[in-house]
Amino acid sequence: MSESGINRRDFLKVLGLGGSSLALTGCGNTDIRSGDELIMPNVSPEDFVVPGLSVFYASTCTQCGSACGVMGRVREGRVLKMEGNPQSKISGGKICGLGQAAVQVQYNPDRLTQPMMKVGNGLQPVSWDKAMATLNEKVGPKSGIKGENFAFMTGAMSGHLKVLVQNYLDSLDSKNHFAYEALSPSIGFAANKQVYGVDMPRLHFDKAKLIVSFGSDFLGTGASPVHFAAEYAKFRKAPRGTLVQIEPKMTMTGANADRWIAIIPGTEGIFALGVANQLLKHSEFTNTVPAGIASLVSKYDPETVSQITGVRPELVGHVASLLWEKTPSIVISGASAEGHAHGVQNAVAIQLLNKILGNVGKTIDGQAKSPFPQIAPEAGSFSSLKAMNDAMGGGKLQAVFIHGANPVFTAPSFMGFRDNLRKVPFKVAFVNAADETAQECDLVLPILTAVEEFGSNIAWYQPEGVEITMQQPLMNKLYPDTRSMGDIMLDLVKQRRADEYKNWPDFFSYLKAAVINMKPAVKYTDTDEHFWYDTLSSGVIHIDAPQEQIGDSFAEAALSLPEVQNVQDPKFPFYLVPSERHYFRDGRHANCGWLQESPDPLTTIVWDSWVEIHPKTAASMGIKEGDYLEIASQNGTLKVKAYLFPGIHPDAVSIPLGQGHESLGRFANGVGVNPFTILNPVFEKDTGELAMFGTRVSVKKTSDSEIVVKDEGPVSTQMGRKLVVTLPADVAQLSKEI
Amino acid sequence: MSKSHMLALFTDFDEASNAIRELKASNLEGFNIKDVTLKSPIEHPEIEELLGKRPVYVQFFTLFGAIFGGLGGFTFISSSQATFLLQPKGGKPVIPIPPDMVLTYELFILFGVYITVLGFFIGAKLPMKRHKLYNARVSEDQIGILIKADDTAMPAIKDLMTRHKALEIIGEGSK
Amino acid sequence: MINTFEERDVAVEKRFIHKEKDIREDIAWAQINKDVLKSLERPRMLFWVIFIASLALFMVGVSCEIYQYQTGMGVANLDNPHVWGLYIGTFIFWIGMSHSGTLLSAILHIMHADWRKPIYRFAEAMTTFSLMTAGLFVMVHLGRVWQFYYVVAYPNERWTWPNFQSPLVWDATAIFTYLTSSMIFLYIGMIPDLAICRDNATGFRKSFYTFLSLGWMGTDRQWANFRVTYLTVACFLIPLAVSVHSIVATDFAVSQQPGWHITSFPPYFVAGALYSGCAAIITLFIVLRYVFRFEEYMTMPILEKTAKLTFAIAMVWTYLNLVEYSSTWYGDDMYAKQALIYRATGDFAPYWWMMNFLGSVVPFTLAFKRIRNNIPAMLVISILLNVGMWLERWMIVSPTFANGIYPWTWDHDQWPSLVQWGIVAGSFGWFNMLFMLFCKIFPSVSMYEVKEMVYHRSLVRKGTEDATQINPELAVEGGIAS
Amino acid sequence: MSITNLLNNWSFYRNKRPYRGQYDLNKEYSEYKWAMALDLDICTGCNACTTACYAENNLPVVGKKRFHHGQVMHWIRIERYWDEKMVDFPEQGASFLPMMCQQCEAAPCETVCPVGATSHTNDGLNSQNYHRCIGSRYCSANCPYKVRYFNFWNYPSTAWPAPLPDQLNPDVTVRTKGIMEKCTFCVQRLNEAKSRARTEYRLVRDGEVVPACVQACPTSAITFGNIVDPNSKVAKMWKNQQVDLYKDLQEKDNTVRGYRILEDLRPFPSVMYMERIRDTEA
Amino acid sequence: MIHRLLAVLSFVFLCVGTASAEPLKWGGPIGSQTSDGYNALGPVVKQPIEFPHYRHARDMGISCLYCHTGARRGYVSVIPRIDKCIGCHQNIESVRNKPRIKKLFEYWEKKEPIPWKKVNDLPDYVRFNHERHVQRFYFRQNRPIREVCGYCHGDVANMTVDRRVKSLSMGWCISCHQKDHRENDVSMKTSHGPYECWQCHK
Repeated sequence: MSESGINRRDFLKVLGLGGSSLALTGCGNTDIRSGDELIMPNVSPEDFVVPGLSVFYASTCTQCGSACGVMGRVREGRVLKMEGNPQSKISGGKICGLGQAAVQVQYNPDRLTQPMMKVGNGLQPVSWDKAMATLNEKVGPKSGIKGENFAFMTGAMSGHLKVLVQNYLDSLDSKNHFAYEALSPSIGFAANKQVYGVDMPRLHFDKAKLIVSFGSDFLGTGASPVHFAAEYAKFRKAPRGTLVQIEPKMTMTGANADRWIAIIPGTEGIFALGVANQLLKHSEFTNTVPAGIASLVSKYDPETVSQITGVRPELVGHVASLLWEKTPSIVISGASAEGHAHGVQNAVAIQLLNKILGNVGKTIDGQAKSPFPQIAPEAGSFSSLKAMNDAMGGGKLQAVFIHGANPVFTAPSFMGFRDNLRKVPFKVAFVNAADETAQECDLVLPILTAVEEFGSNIAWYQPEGVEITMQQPLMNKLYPDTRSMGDIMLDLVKQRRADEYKNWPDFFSYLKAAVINMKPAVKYTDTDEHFWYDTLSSGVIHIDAPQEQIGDSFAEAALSLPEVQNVQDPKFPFYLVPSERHYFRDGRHANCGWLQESPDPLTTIVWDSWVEIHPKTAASMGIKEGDYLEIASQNGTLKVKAYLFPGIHPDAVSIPLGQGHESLGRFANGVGVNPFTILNPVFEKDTGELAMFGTRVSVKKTSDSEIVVKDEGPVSTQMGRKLVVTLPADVAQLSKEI
Repeated sequence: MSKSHMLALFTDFDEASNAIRELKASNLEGFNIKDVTLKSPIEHPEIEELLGKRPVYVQFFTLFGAIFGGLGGFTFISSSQATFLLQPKGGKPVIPIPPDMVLTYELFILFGVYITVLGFFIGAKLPMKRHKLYNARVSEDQIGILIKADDTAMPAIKDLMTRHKALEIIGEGSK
Repeated sequence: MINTFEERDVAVEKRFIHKEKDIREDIAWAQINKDVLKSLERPRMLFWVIFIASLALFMVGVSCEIYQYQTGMGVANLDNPHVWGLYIGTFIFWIGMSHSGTLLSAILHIMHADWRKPIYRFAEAMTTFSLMTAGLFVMVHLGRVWQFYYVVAYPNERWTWPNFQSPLVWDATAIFTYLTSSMIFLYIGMIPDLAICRDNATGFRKSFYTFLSLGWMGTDRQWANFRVTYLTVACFLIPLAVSVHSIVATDFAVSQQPGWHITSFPPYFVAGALYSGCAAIITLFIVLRYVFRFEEYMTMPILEKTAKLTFAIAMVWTYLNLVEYSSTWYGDDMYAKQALIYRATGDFAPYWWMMNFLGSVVPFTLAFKRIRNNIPAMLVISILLNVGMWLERWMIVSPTFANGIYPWTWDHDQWPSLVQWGIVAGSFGWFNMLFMLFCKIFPSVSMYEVKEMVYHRSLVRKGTEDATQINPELAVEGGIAS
Repeated sequence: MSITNLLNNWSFYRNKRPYRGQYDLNKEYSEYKWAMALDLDICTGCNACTTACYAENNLPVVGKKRFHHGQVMHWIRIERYWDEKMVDFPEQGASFLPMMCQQCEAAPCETVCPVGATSHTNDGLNSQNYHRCIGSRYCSANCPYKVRYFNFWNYPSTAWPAPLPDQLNPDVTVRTKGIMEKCTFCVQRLNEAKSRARTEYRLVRDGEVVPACVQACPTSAITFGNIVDPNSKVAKMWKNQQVDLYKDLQEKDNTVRGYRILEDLRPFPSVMYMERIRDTEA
Repeated sequence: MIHRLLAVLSFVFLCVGTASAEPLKWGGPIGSQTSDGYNALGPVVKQPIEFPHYRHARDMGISCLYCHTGARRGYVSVIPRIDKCIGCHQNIESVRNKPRIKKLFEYWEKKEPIPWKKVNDLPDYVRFNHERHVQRFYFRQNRPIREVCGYCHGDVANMTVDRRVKSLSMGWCISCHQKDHRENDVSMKTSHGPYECWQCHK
């Protein structure tokens, strides 16, 4: 960090209590006193550190995969708050609530503070020496473990840690890197690949006059919610764009739509084809759209579509006429359209509209292509979990490492993942807290949290150019017995390839060297050291890479139309919509008090799970709010409180994901239920991904009932008060506004 | 000329007033009607009238207390508001009249009552030591007439009292 | 021979108006002393039962308060929009209770209604003690009761003053004024009686009463000052009492809450106060009459008069209640109307209807002479009326919070917790305990005024007998013909 | 002597807030009047502001049971309303309303506090002084927006199990039981910025300081600034939306979106909301 | 007679009491603010090193701001960091063997902070801004620094170990904030300190 060779960690160490005491409570010292409190001056702090003034350090938020650039407010050696980093094109200086909660992950009372080892049925604390010795014994060079017997499961990954993980696997001669995300975008990627030839195109919401979203909750849980929210804000400014949302259960994006259409889950593709059919009646499209497509969609007249999708027939024509009137538009598909056995087909049918309307190139184009493929993001998929599960079940694996994923919690119960995991002789988890997976492991190693750690990240959705967001410690490590994941990986790699890595004593130096290597790509002219410090202080490396080309012809859209899926199942009459809560996602951050207490935007429920059911359905079944319902699928039953929610299709019920932890910490344990457990083994045909929305359930009312804890009062309307006033868009004159 | 006290007790209130009436008319040497004190278990405005004007000053205390409470109260409240600019209230001036009037009213009554009572204590000479000729029967059902007079006039007064069926006559020496 | 105007008026009145005998005129004064002083020594067993029960109840309240003090207001189960609960309701109830003492001692004193004389002393004690109880509720209600002195206007090293605009400061001032004034009034009025106690007591009690009676001798000078003072303080107390409860009403009326922001609240509160106070007097009248064997003084005609007074006030209250509802209804303010409908139909509807029934329908029983003269019935009715009046206060406070202006925050889980109920119950224990102690230590019937009453009655009788001997100077037209 | 003071300055003491010209750049102690403009059309209801507020202002996490009892402490809450005319489905989405202390110019809470714990600052904020508060809760009773939150429990002892207290912001007091609290517009930030500006002989620049909620808001739906400065964005927006701070009844065109909530109660709030727009033809 | 005297006395008492009541006097009676008045001398605090302020500030004439660097730029005035002490003292050989200096070097060699005790300790909920006061009176009004600091801290330059000399009560703060001070050394315009709760209470 400075000439004297003190690096950042050491600097943070000396930055103890400086000058001012911590004002923790207003009820502590309430008198004027003399000589009761101590002030400890710094021995030798940095010049810019003034006690009582905050310093902001740039870093990256790793709470989800969007890799927003953030700043941490640091005072007296403690990180207090996360803010958006204005230099980051992804966050644009903004931050979501999940990102704010990074500090609660850091100071979480249930963090693991020392290595644990399985003794009998429980985990016992051990020293790092012991832990590393065990690791060495089981997977070290002398253990004789072979590549095919070893697997490394991670979450979505990018940056230089990914490189290290990859190198470690290479050194073991193993190909078993399983990047698993419970809520992965892979079905969408597959569809995009078919339609545009790329995994993820760049979406210009701000340029669109109309967004038609088939179940994409881009404001809440999409690829990059903070970035999309900013784009959405521009989209809503003059000339104001119109948002149409078509989905079975209202998401946060749906709540902001000008027109929200409830649809039977899985039939979104049919609706899109119906719209296409109507659009193709305009003669302008006869030249641009191949006749084959027109004939394909011609059987989807509004009546048929209405029958299949449960949407009123006139709405098909209505959406089509909106698309016709408001150009350019953008049509996107989301989780609830893609999470079906024919998910890719649904998504392709939806993306077909973009092609017909000629949106490609206007509101949809390619992302910048990263010049560094080795650190490019791995978004994760369900199929890797399946592959690993199969390998474990087959008894092939001798040792597994798990980092950044909690498969015991998120794997559906039909997989029997927990049992299969137990078959593996040696399991290691690298975690912040002893979660469900860690409980099953033989060795649990406490690693640093994101705000204590160096690192680099690249998001799989890049709004402008390629942005490598840098992660740097915002404070000294809180617990002495936790270690950097990078350092551990480096040590592991050195076990086998000591020579190649001997120049780098720790991950910090490795990362620094690696980043400096990128200098040419950024066209930075100053010295390496300056480049490194500039990178750290701005928090981002911005590379103006050329855009990927995306296909705009219909040839790429190898259209295979979705079959009609709307079959009634008398035993399981309801569709289950496992909804993704925007601050919970797959539930890995459920142990943050702030997130538990942050009301769900639509139901305003806190600290719980619930099942959303349409008031009409509820009335016909005699269900009142707070009644416990038994939601049963082929694979299990959940007992959840009912919440009457008008924004859901009457044939669907919805349970939010992320709750129902058994072992994560005091704020999450025993709160709510985990709908992952009752998912049916329905898989997407093209990709083999789990079809999250393909589960059918039955609903049974029980005699139990409990009050639903929510922020909302007994009424959900404004009761005639002028609180939120709605103005028709044609009256408003947004262009005259500032 | 030495003066001494005498207490005459009556059961019949009419006789007692007659006795005083006669005493007043008697013009005895060494005796003044002002030196007669009536002691009674209940109040007797009509007999008090006989004894001549014995002015009561309580009402002046009341007047002073009420005026002081009202004016002083308002001054106190408004000037403390004026010195305490730390707390301007949105929508209201620093010195709002209606709320201050409420408090002024309360303080007007508060001081009115307090100073009236103070006046009572001063006027009734309370607390005081009981006169040595005080008799507990006065607090029960008898009326007592305490007379201070020259020793020379004493026998005549005693005689007068006896005539009016005084139940008992207690002189200073008799105890 | 009738010599004064007053005697003449009494004679006239006696002749033309038939009156029940409030009290026996021939009762010996020594007997009065004896009867009343006996109450300081040997009450009936029931006294101790009530006292011990009250003490126990009070201890319940104290333990609840200790728990609340240490844990926080949350144990009362109040919530964020619903920040006031039974504490404030019961606070108004006790403030209201205090008004009847003033009614009997001050208003009726000025009106020369001498039937008040045997019962005003305990009513005044009731005033004092219910004010003390109300004061406790202010403390219990505060989140940081240990900082209560911030409300007091005194020069301090922080250079701060309370906010004189706040109705709560008016409250504090008014209650302080009322409490001290009524205590002074009670004490001043008791001095002659304390002298009697002094003259009849022995030992420790003698020195106690000697100290308190300040050397009262009943001299003409003392009596003259006493008369003026008593009358003056009575005159002050009447507007004071009215102002105190109007100020309590302004706590609500000056706020913006629907259901509170009502112009008629001050008179409504005052009427309610007098109402519950009169009902409480009936209850305590019956209890004291039995416990201390005061049948001779607390006679049935007095009870009947109190009952009639209660009935009259009940009708005033009912009227004002209806005025409140109808003005809300016709005012057509959305918020207020919604709040009113909520009261009648929402979560609090049973209590609201019960309040209206107990407050407006039950008092009609007092119209019947047979009921008025039936002591057990009167006991039950008076207690029912007070339950109704307590409910009224609760219905003013709680439903507004549960259904105010802002719909998002309506009604969470506002049912009062056991701690709240415990403290409310404890307040009844505290009041009863103090009251019973007072009656045991001080003469609860004013001896000297009963003597006056008897004296005047005997004068009246004499006056009627001697009606022909009227002083010709006093004769007027329509007077007593010679 | 203060009687002379009273007589000399009587007219000053009788000035009633808000009065026109109360805030003026040329006057000595009122160069600032902090105000907000909140565009309901681009507020997505994501709760980022709420969480930011928890982080900045040391708000306790109360837990399920206490949340159920309505003892939650969120200084800014997102309300979600359904359309009153909704038939089967909320076809026009939901209405989200972020509600925080409106910093009323004629605040109903201020006048009723017995100890003056809440009063007006020169910057037009409605200050809440925790150490003066005795917990009578009258302010909350009188607040039409119900944005005041009372500490029913001793949260410092329960809400932050170690090491969570290390996260607490040392610029903000942690409130003990029995105290009322509310949104402060992040006054600790404002004070710091004002101090910095005064050292540099200038006024706080527009956008130099914003509360935590504004800083977090992903859609930038909230604009914050000094409304006295006619060049600040928020002042321009108020002017553009024809909302006048000193009026309780705005005369404005029906195409204009600005309004203040419950203005008819005359609290003169400092937060202007801009109406939600819905494309009725969609 | 005694009662008449009592009457007169109580009247006089009430009048005098009213006249001397605090609200009627701007500033209030001296001594009414704390038990021992504004000039409340705090207790003697024993420090780990008996730091001679008089030597540095009076004898050597070092400005307060030289060591307490935060006072001009932040809320906290800052106890100097140890390397600041060492920076000078490693070059002053003459005092190197004095016991206090030895102690200082012991801390330095161990790289340990010196556990000073807080002398002017305000309650935790009060935010006192050194910057504003120093900027206003030292930089803008050009008063001598020892005088400016001395408003609150007294004549530290004549002390060895610092000792609290003022009551630091809220009333004492306000008593100064209510006074009109000249805005800078050239203009005669005056203004008083801000008084509003949030200025100091956090």
